[in-house]
Amino acid sequence: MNNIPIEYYLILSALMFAVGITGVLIRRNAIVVFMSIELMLNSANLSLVTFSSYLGNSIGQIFVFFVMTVAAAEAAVGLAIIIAIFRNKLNVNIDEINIFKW
Amino acid sequence: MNAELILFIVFALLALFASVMMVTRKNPVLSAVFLILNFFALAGLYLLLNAQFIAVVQIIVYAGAIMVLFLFVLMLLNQRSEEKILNGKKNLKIFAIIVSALVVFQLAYIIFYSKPSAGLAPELQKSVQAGTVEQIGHQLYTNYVLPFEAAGFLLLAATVGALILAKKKFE
Amino acid sequence: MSIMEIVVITLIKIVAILSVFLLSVAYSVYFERKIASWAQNRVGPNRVGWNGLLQPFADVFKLLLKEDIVPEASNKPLHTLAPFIALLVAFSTYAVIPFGPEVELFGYKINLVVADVNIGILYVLAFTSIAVYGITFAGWSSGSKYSLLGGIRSSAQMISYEVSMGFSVGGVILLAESLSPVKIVEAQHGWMWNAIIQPIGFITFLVSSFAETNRLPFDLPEAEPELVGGYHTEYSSMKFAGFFLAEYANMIISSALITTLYLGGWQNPLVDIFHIQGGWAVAMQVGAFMIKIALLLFFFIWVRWSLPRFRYDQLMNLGWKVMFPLALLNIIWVAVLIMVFKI
Amino acid sequence: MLMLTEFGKVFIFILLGAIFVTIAIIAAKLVSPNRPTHEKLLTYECGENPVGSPWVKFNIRFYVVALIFLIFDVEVVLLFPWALVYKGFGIFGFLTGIIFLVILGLGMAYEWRKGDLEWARPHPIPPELDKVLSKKE
Repeated sequence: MNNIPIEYYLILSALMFAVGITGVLIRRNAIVVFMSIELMLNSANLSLVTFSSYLGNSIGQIFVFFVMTVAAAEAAVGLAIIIAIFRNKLNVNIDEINIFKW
Repeated sequence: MNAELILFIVFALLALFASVMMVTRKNPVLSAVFLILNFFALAGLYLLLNAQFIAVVQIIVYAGAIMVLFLFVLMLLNQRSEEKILNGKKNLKIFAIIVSALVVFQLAYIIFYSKPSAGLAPELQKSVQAGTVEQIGHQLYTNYVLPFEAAGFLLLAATVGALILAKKKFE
Repeated sequence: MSIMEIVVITLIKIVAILSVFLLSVAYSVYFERKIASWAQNRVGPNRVGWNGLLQPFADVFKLLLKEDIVPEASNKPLHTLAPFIALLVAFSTYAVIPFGPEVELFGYKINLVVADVNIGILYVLAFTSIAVYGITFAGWSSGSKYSLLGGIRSSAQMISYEVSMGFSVGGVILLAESLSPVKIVEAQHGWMWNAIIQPIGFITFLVSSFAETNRLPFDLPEAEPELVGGYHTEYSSMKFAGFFLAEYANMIISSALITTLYLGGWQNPLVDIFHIQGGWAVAMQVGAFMIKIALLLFFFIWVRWSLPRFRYDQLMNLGWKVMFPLALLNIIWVAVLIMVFKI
Repeated sequence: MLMLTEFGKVFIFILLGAIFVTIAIIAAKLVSPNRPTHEKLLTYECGENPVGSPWVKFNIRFYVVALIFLIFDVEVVLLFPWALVYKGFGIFGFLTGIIFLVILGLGMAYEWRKGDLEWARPHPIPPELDKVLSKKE
């Protein structure tokens, strides 16, 4: 662990975060956008775990643990919303989901 | 070169490759497959960081449960592949790449400017200790009991909400 | 020990375990066929070698020489990846299961386990949760309706029973106070087997492992009358052999896991009763582990040839309405037991 | 260093397993014949030409099962640290765990009550002699 500078992990996390942003911006399929958001969450997790490990303090990892719980709840509700939208519009293209009310 | 650095490079490249592939695949199911690959590479990185518990939970929860749900929804909705990801809206694409490049630049600037490794004296023993399940369990049931029970409630609420939404029929 | 010696010993252990494991997978196919023929009053394979003992090798070579047909409608990379995942997952789980106590050989202290990981049980659960992908990808990538339906059914079945499996393992962890399989086995010395202390957990785990391995009475995914071959309808040659071997490998893994978690692993009560020491004790303990696995394997096969297949709604009801509450009950039971008796 | 080598052993084990599986699949590729024809490569559908898209829509219940699984799987993982340190916490640990299990049970009860755990049962209607006869007339 001492052989790898902490910057390496942080840069990797930043790069993954950027890829996630790109995905959110250029993709039109709501589920893929959602997956890109998961990717961004994971890159944040990576930097939390990195700090936790380099500081020798487990609080960062507990935080990641709760982030995962929240991510699971979010995925459950988010995908349910996508399914509900699909029922009405028969597609999940986010360009066409532009009204608030049916 | 030592084994640890080599493993780091392998996992880091794998994670980046998988995330780029995930964003650029036309077929959403393939995107999901690459996201799973990315989660595995991340689990490997967590192991390198001595965070054993988080590494295993990453695989059980993210790769083994959340992505299963994603795959099920993808198969259920059976979307046709997006015809044009990149040649559709040219301006949007340029905008997206500029934004993400800016983010990377900014983060890299912060990271190198603040020199996080200068003030750090990482101790292997402490870091291994921090990642064990025992340590996390102790922390969880002394300082974080309320968040723990709240997480239970959150999951309950998510179940109820998701079930209502998924079965709801808008007329 | 120097680092070089550790690496060499580990490599020897890994190669030995992999080869023994492969052989036992091959022969479990043979025993399945022999026991089936015994159950159905037939002779069974008896042509290749003495009493058909070389039959498994003949089968593998036959499959090796068959043409590999990949349908045009399939997604080719995923189609190849699926059996790879299935087989690899089945192998990798064995890395953390102990098959004997610590022994002294040629002056080295050797633990009879590939890796004494202190989160071994979680490692096993992680790999079980990945096993779903082999089947889901196989079903989706084949481009066939039977495969898709079989794959979806199978993965829904596996994930349903995975939850009760996890909760039953919770009871074991409560008692052993450790996630390492080595420690869990050591905690069950003498007759303190988990199967005796928490019989409910044992039963839920046993039933769940039947469902996880897709064995009858839970073999819905390949219910021939409705789904042809289920998720492996479009597989042939070595890729089919991959799924086929993975099923038997999973069966052996499940038996080993049940033995480790509930039946005392390599613990042999006779060793304590007669105060046997040294090499003989180790031999008896490793032997006890093998015999327990063999008995469980026989049980798996016996059930397959005795019980009819469940209907899908019965399977789901059993999983969610019977096994899951029972597993919850088990965890509470163990918690109360520890509270009251301070085990 | 100790832990790392244990995980290192597991890593080597997985690597060797992967190499073995790859060799098996590549060997099959080298040894087996490869003479594809159009008919051979058609999807199997009982001998007929395949009809429609292979990726059919399936029942939403499968999604509901995956959803419930996700929630409970996360709860199992939340319970593992509890189970591990349980003995050291006495009555406090017991209460914490029981409250969590009650919350979990509430979710379970909700799903049970709302019928999300039900799977479609077959309702076979056996033919009755009277009806068959009356139809004939």
